[in-house]
Amino acid sequence: MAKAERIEINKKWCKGCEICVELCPTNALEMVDFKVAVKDLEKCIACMQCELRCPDFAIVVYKKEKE
Amino acid sequence: MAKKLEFMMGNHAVAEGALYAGCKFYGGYPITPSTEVAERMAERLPKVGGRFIQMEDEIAAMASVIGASLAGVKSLTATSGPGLSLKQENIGYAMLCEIPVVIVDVMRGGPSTGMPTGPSQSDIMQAKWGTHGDHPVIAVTPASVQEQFNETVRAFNLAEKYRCPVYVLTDAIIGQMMEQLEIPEPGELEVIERPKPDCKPEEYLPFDMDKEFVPLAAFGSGYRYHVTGLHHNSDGFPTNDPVLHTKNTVRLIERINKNYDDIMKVEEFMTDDAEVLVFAIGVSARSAKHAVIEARNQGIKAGLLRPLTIWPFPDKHIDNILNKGNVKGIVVPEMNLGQMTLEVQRVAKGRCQVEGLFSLMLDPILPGEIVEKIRRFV
Amino acid sequence: MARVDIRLGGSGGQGTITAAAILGYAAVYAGKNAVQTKSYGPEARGGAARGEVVISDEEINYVKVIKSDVLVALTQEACDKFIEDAKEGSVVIVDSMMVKDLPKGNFKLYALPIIKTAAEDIGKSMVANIVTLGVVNEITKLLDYDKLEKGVLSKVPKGTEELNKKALKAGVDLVKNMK
Amino acid sequence: MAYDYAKYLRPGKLPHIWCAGCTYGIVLKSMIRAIDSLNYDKNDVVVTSGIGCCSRLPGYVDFNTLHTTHGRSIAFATGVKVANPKLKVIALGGDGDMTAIGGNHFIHACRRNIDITVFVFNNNIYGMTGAQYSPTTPKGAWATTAPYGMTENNFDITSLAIGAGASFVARTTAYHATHCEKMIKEALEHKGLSVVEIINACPTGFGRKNKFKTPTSMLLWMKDSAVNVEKAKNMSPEELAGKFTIGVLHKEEKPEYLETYDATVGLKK
Repeated sequence: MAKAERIEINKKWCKGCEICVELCPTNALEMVDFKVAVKDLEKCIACMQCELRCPDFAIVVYKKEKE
Repeated sequence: MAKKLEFMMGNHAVAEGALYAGCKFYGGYPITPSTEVAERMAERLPKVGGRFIQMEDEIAAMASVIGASLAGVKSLTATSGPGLSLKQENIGYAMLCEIPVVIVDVMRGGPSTGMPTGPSQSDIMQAKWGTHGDHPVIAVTPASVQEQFNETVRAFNLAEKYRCPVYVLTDAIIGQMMEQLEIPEPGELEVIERPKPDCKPEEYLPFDMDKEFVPLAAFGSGYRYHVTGLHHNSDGFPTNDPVLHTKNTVRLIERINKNYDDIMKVEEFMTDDAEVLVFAIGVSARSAKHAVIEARNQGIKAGLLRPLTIWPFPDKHIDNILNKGNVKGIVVPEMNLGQMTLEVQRVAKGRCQVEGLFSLMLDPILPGEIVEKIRRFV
Repeated sequence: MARVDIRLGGSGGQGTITAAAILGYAAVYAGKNAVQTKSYGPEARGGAARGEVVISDEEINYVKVIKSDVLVALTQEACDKFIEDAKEGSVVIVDSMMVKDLPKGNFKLYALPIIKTAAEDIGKSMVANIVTLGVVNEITKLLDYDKLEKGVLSKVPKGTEELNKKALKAGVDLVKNMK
Repeated sequence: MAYDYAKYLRPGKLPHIWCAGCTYGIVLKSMIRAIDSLNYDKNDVVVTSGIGCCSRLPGYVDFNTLHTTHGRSIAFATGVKVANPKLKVIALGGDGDMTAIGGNHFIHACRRNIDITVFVFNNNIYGMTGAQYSPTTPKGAWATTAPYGMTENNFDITSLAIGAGASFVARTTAYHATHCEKMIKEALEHKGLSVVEIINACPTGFGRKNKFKTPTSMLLWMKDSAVNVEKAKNMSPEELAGKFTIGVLHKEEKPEYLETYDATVGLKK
């Protein structure tokens, strides 16, 4: 079901604002030690909300190529 | 070939001098008694491929000339005391960011709105210390309509050469009067063009602290860089490092001080054997010259030291004359209450008496009054 | 020629400042030095207007007119106000119609119908300032006439050249006819 | 393929100085995507700013960038543009920068209709100096200089711009990041003075003290309060209460300042 191949997180740039976690419609992300982390890649539907609204260039979602 | 002779107003001569120097942008705001500079530029600039804009206020006017200079164009603004006060923050910006611009200040009586049409010389210290922080200042001081032209050209040259704002510090008498002006042929006066960087764009350090001079690249020329009024590193990006803050501030000031001989210009009149020296700028220097001739006719060994560069201050030239040991006293006539006199006293270091002759009476100081002061030292 | 300090006094609108500027311009083209200044100080207040110009073969240092070598007064007020600053032995020219109370003192006084000449002979009272220039130059012989005329013609509005030429000449004739 | 911002970002300058949850980073990304879609030569783009949080933006982008004095972004930009009209000039600043200390430059640039694109980052507060009230702080809201609540009326930036003569005026929000990109793109394509008011969130200075518990709650407020201007046309005043419109609010074709100037003065090229 997962539509994302991987989600890259730049922990150095993440400031832990939680915007991505709170806007994620499928609860695929979580906060770990005040930084974002991928909780469950399988849940990701690649809606790109997190990447689009991350103010810190800290999260990049790589979609799966269409099969 | 006969030279192009004009009988021109001082403020118009400033504009013509700017055009001769290659000025292609004027951003200004009307203020008496400087407005004729703007009017002349509004008419003349389009004819030489330049543009004029009357901005919404003095602050914007100063900002616009800095912006235009960064776009690679020689830029001019003109104002008077109150306008200069408003321009000060952005003048400091140009100083810190090493942006060449020429600022004409046609001095009138202050403080505040003061004496709008009344000539004065009371912005000498505003030019030096008007903006906050330690900074370098160059100011030239013409005393005739011809010098309004020639010194404006020199101001542009100094601005380009030293990558800094330069003042033309004149007054409402010289600015508003008409006098003969010989317009030099192209090439007759030196015109310094802005050097271009020759390094690769990725190697360009626009504010290289380890170099005395770095050419200023124009926006749009392929050298993309950052300019900020925050203290910055060699690459232009902000730094809070007090060591760098100190290093760069000292560098900017020393750059001017080190080149004193190139920046300084004075007229010395009968100073060789002078026992009484008169130190004056602008319109007061013309009265002073009249007075020196008068004093010589009376058998008094008087001489005139007239700076055409008032900032940096002509310390060395005063020293040289005082070191001869002849001078008993210095008279400093100025149309304010003693701004220059204090500086002369600082340089004299007690080697002779220094007396100011101050006037806020709006007309030039009378030669007779200066002669009277000279006589007191004999 | 040592410096000559010229003061042209009248009321606002009589063109005395323009006349001073034209005289300075003509002098410069005749190879002399000239400075024309405005007035700001306390004495600049009041109704009398004035154009001032210094002309000299030598360097002009002090830029302003203090004591005049040549004073022209086109109104009684200007005459009363400026006469005390006329040098001893200097030239004082007054308009004979406007200045009824003639000044007394150690100077060469000329009372001439300048305004009347402009209004009646030329037909435009506004050229009184140019008539004045003709008068001043004929008395003082400051400049060659043709150089003065050239100066006048290049500074007056286009289309008024003939009028001003006549006015200048009329000023000269006023002095000649007086002799 | 994820969008590659790197080619427009200056290397080594991130992370930026903005607080956690500050939405300026979202807008920066929208701006980069918009400029990228227009295929501008980076050498031709000039970005100026004043003083304040958003005014640090130019430092991060690889254009000709000019971080000026407080409020003067547009005034510097005007000089750049007049001196070299070929340059694409963007002047940005916050609500305080553009409508308080720089208000005069803002209205006069609109009046001139000079071809500059203005972005106003409106977060309703002076963020950098620590939450003082600005001309857009809502009445009643808390600020350090309005400890009893804001007592002044606020500016509607877009109405101000339209009234002053800007020929393109739009509003968008940081939440509507794609819409924001679109508005920025349209503004850049417009010939004349264009203004985009971008509603932003200052969680640190404004949100915490004004009943927004998290940065996300501020974004969701934008989501809930913004109504597309087309949709708003069919809504009653009651339905629009407490909402604001987004989209292109004003667009007209009228002579651009420099074209008019050059033609009028017969500029010798």
